[in-house]
Amino acid sequence: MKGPDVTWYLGVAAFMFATGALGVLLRRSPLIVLLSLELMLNGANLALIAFSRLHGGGAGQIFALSVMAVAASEVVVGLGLIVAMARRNLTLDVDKLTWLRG
Amino acid sequence: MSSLVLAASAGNVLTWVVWFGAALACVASGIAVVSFSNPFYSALALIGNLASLAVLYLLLSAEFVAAAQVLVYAGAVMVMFLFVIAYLGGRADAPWAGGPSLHRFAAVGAAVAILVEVLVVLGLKAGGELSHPARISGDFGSPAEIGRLFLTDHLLAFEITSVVLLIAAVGGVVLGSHARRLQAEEAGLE
Amino acid sequence: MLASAIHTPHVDWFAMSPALTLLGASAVCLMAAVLLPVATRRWFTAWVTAGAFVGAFVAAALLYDRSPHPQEVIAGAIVRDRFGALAALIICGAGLASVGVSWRMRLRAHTAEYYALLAAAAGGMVFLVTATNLITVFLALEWFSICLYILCAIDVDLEGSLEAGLKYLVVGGFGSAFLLFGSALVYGSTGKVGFADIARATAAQGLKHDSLLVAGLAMILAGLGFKASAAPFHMWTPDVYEGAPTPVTGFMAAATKTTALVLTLRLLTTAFPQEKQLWTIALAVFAVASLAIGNLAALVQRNVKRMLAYSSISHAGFMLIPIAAGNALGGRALLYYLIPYSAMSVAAFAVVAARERELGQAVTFENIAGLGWERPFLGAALWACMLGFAGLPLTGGFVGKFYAFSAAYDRGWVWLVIVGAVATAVSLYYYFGLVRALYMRAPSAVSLAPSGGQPPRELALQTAVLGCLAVVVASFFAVEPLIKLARMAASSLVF
Amino acid sequence: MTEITTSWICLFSPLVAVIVIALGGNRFSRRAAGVIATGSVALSFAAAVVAFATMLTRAPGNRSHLSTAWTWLSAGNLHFGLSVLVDPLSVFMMLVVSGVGGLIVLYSIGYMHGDDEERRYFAYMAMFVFSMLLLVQGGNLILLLSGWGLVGLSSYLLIGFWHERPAAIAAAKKAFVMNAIGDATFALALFLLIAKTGTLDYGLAFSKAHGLSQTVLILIALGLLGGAVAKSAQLPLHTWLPDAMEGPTPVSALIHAATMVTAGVYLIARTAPIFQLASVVQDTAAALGAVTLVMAGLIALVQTDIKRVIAYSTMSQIGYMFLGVGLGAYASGMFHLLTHAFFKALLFLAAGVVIHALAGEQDIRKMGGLRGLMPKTYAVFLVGALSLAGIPPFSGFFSKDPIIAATLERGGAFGYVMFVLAIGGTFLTGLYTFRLVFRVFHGDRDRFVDETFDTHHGEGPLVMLLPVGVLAIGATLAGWLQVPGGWHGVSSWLQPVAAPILETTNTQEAIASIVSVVLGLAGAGIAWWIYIARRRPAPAAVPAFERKFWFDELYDALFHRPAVTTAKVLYALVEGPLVGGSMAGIAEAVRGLGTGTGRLQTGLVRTYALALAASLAVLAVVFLAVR
Repeated sequence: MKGPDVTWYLGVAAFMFATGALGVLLRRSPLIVLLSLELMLNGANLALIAFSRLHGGGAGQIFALSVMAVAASEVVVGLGLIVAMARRNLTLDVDKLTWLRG
Repeated sequence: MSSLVLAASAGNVLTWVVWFGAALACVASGIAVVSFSNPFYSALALIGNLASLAVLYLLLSAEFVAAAQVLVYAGAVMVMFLFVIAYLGGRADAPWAGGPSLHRFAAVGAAVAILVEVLVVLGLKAGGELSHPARISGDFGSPAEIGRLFLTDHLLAFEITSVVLLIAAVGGVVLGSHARRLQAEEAGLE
Repeated sequence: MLASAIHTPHVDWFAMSPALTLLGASAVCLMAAVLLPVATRRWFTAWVTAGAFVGAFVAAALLYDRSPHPQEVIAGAIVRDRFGALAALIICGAGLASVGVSWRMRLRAHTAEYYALLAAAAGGMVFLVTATNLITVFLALEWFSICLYILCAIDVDLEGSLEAGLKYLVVGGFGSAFLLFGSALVYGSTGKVGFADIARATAAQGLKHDSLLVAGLAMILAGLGFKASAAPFHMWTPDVYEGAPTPVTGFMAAATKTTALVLTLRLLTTAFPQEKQLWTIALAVFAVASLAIGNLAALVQRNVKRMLAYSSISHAGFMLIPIAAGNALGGRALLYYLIPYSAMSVAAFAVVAARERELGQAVTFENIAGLGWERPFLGAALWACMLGFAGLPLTGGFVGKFYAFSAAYDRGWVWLVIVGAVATAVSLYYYFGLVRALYMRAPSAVSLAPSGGQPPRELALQTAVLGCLAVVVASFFAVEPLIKLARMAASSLVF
Repeated sequence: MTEITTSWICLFSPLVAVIVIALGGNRFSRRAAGVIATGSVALSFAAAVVAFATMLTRAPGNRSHLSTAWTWLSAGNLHFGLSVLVDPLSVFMMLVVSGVGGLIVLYSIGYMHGDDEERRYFAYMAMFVFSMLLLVQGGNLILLLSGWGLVGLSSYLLIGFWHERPAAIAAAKKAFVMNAIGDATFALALFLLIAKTGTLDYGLAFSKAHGLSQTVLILIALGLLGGAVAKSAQLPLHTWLPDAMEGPTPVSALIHAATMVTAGVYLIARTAPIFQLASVVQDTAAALGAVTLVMAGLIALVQTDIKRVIAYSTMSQIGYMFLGVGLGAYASGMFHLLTHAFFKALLFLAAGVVIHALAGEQDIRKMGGLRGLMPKTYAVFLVGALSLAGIPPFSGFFSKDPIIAATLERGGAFGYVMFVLAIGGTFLTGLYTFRLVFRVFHGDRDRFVDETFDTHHGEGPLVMLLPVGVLAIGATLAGWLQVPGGWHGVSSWLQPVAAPILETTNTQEAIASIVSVVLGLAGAGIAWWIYIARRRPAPAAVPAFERKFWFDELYDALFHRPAVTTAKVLYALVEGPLVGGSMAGIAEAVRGLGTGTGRLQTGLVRTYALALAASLAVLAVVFLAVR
């Protein structure tokens, strides 16, 4: 294999995953929270592809492709929710969603 | 002279350079996604991120996944994202407004902890088997190979994926359906 | 030429029949949403869904009968065994009762979609409990989770419904991402995605102490703990349970928990037998945390749905105890306990739903007062459920707790039994508090009572509640056959 | 039909009635509820009779069957489920419980007529009969315990039936607490037995009991005795019984005379093998019975409430039964149980007729001269009284004397002390019984009677008089089942289950009969002398008797006050300053924790995600560290 070791790819993957997690933990706009979730899933995808290359098996790639579909589905539902909330004039700020608490 | 260097290390340096560029783009766009205050820019940053990821996939010989990444993900999914953001209008929220708080401190702490943990795990393994990737044949990661796997070893995964997408479509319809339609139907129900 | 080279795996349709029945019903409902006039949609889709649950139940029962020896089918993606079949039976039962509870739900135009999603969610769960590789796990998990995100938010008029949906989606997506990353690490460590392959590779390559594998296991545990709403991954539960439409809450409490716990047991025992030392302790800690947090927080709740949500967290703790015990008795105890637990959950939320429809507002300890006198059957049903949750005799909850504790005792964890016993004692306070409230007629309740005659008799809901009650009580009396079922099912796993 | 089938019918018939009455609610008239309850108990009785008749056709060795309907749990040697034991002892008790019980439920239709909550009453009554049948028929120790507990619960509900009377509630609570003490020791004993023998079946447990150490056996037997003493109101757990008279009179008759209180006697007979292995405890049972019978007799002398007199006499008579089974004369004890069920139920129901006629008045000082107004009642009451006092040819004579004879057979200092106490008891019995008869039915009519007695009303409706009449016949004739020196109906019937450990001789029987009859007559004579002939003024009440030997005061001083004082002291010294208010402090602290946990639940979705991520981070570190 030319270029860097699989370890390097995994480092990038971990970084993306952690960045995405940070986004979910920090951001208040549900849209950006969704984007951050995508970032996390893509971090995991990179790890899967890298491991797939490491082991020379196709399972990781299959897994990654499935994750893409799932991620797309989550986005659709998430965006649907956000649009529905916007229609109801709810503030698009996850910190304002505190009707349910205690 | 330069052709000699190139010839000596074959494509290796080039691969490193490409990797470095893509990785840097990945990291930078990832940071950008979570730090832009306007969701529109965040989404654009994510598209960049996905594109640079596709490059990394190519370097890992996952050609089909790379193509799918660009076509499906960066192409279709993100376009949908951009549409919604455009529809809702740019509602910015500044990630760091209001100065440091306990929650932010803890959030950064947790994210860093997870990152460090994974890096430590990788460090513990580095130089070991992680440096010895398997030999792969030419059609590894090719559409034909992926297609074969989806029809044999992972037949079920393929089918479930389609179910998940269908459900998501239903969800989009249910949640996004317009209030006027609801009223019309309700009138029919009475 | 290429086609001739591809040998598609043999598809065991029978093994998938419960899930496929539900999916088929879901598809029919979706078509009904488009083709049928509004007026007929509700009864048509409800009946189709109910029929599908019955059909899936029968299919699962047949599957249970015909699968004495576990057998991986469809290229090792799922397994056909009694363990999965019994879990599928529980899920289908809970689903059937939920259809009854949903019958009079106010759904505006989305009735058909609602039932389609309910059936689809159950289908995903039924799939998940048979999953034997990490890809199937992740996909099936997302399959039913996405259904539930939508179901939580489907009652757009309900205050908090959208909020619940979004919260669930965000935290759920976060949890799944961890599960996914953990799966990736496990795959990276062993090169396998099949459970049994992972265990074999771990043993063959001496990966027992491999850092990737262990870190991956930790992340998978977090993801599973999230779905089972076990502390400290539980925090979404009260908000989502309270915000979601009550029939959906009941279904989630019963079926999601069943699925998550059954999957946890299967995944940990088949894929990570080498790591038993780690996960048993971790699960014991989760159990203690869930018991503590669930019971303490439930003590101060005034909203009945929220109290039940915390009670479900504490029950996640109770049911993690047998898994943490990591022995065959524990597997048996878990499968047994899930039967009455599911029935109690659906029935309790059903009564809350009925009261909610009557009052047109959230049910609290104050306005549930007098239910025992006004609606004797529902009052008695809730009463019985509380007894069951508290683990008192004449309900299956008693036997379930007894078995769970004996599994921990067998493992030598007397301390866990003591914690469980103390938690039970604390829980009596709020369960009996609710029973007391049922028979206490507060002035507020009288003023809130519906004006203008009786509310419509909810025959479907009452039938569902009656069925659940029958299960709760029968599981106490018919311990021996049920334990036998659970024992044969648990023997599909190797402890 | 076999005796097994009929036993199942016998057991479940009242339960079906409970369910029907409870579910039917207002759909049944009040009377219908009574009819359903009576019918179900009558069906039980019929089934018991058939079972008995079927058994008679079998050889004595082949009369014991265990029938299991379904196994609830089986783990190793431990099989436990719903099973009934059909053997001579259980059939004997089935006959008594369903027979006498049926008559009393029938009587209740008249007695409770017009009460607001008749349905609830009949549901409770049927529930009680079911519990009692479960107790006597249960095929294993846990079922026995369940029946035991259910009987306590039904009795609690029935005593407190008139829940608007504070005294009834207090009495119900007292009965419940006293019984709970017994239930606790009983349950502990059973668990010890199960733990040591690893089985729940009577036969197996008893045969394995032979291998146990003496200490364990004594502990088990003591626990069982504790349960028996509490349920049968023997010293020192007897104080609940007289107070329990706050319930409706048929309840007093059913529970506190004919059936429930004899459960202790049944228990000792049933677990005879254990008691025989722990003979110290068996002697204790006999001694407790003997002391109780004298003491209760003394207290009965001064009571002024008609039902309380009968209640104390019940204690006293059960003392005889305890004495009998304690000495190992099981058949004699059970025989006395049978005859007592007849004559005591008779006395209670007859007293109920009197109370009914006098608008609920129970004070005998306000009665007198009722003989002329209520001749039928007087006649049956007299039958009951003669039977109770052990005057031949009434049944009490035949059943009491073998017990007294058994004390002679036992011999030694212990035996003779028991003998003296037992014959002392017969004297007291004659005295208090006839004091009651003379005060209520003879003498001058009290002004109160003239004011309240309703001449049109007569002696009560037929549904009340009929059961009383049947009981009177039973009280007269039941004694002839077993005649000393003649035939041994009861002994030979019970022989396969509870073989007596001592055989009395005819001489002893004769001595016992003569002495007891003479003393009984002497007691009656003295009563006549005091209350009718008025040769002497009625003696002033002895304070000790009046205050019931200060048992209530003793318990108050021993348990209640110290508990209250300790609590006060603890509160003042420890909890006040330290915790800030006893349990309230703990409860407050727990609630505080709960509120704190709730406060963590901020509603902020980011917090939830943070909790998840942080927990995961910690979990991963721990895993990596300990892997």
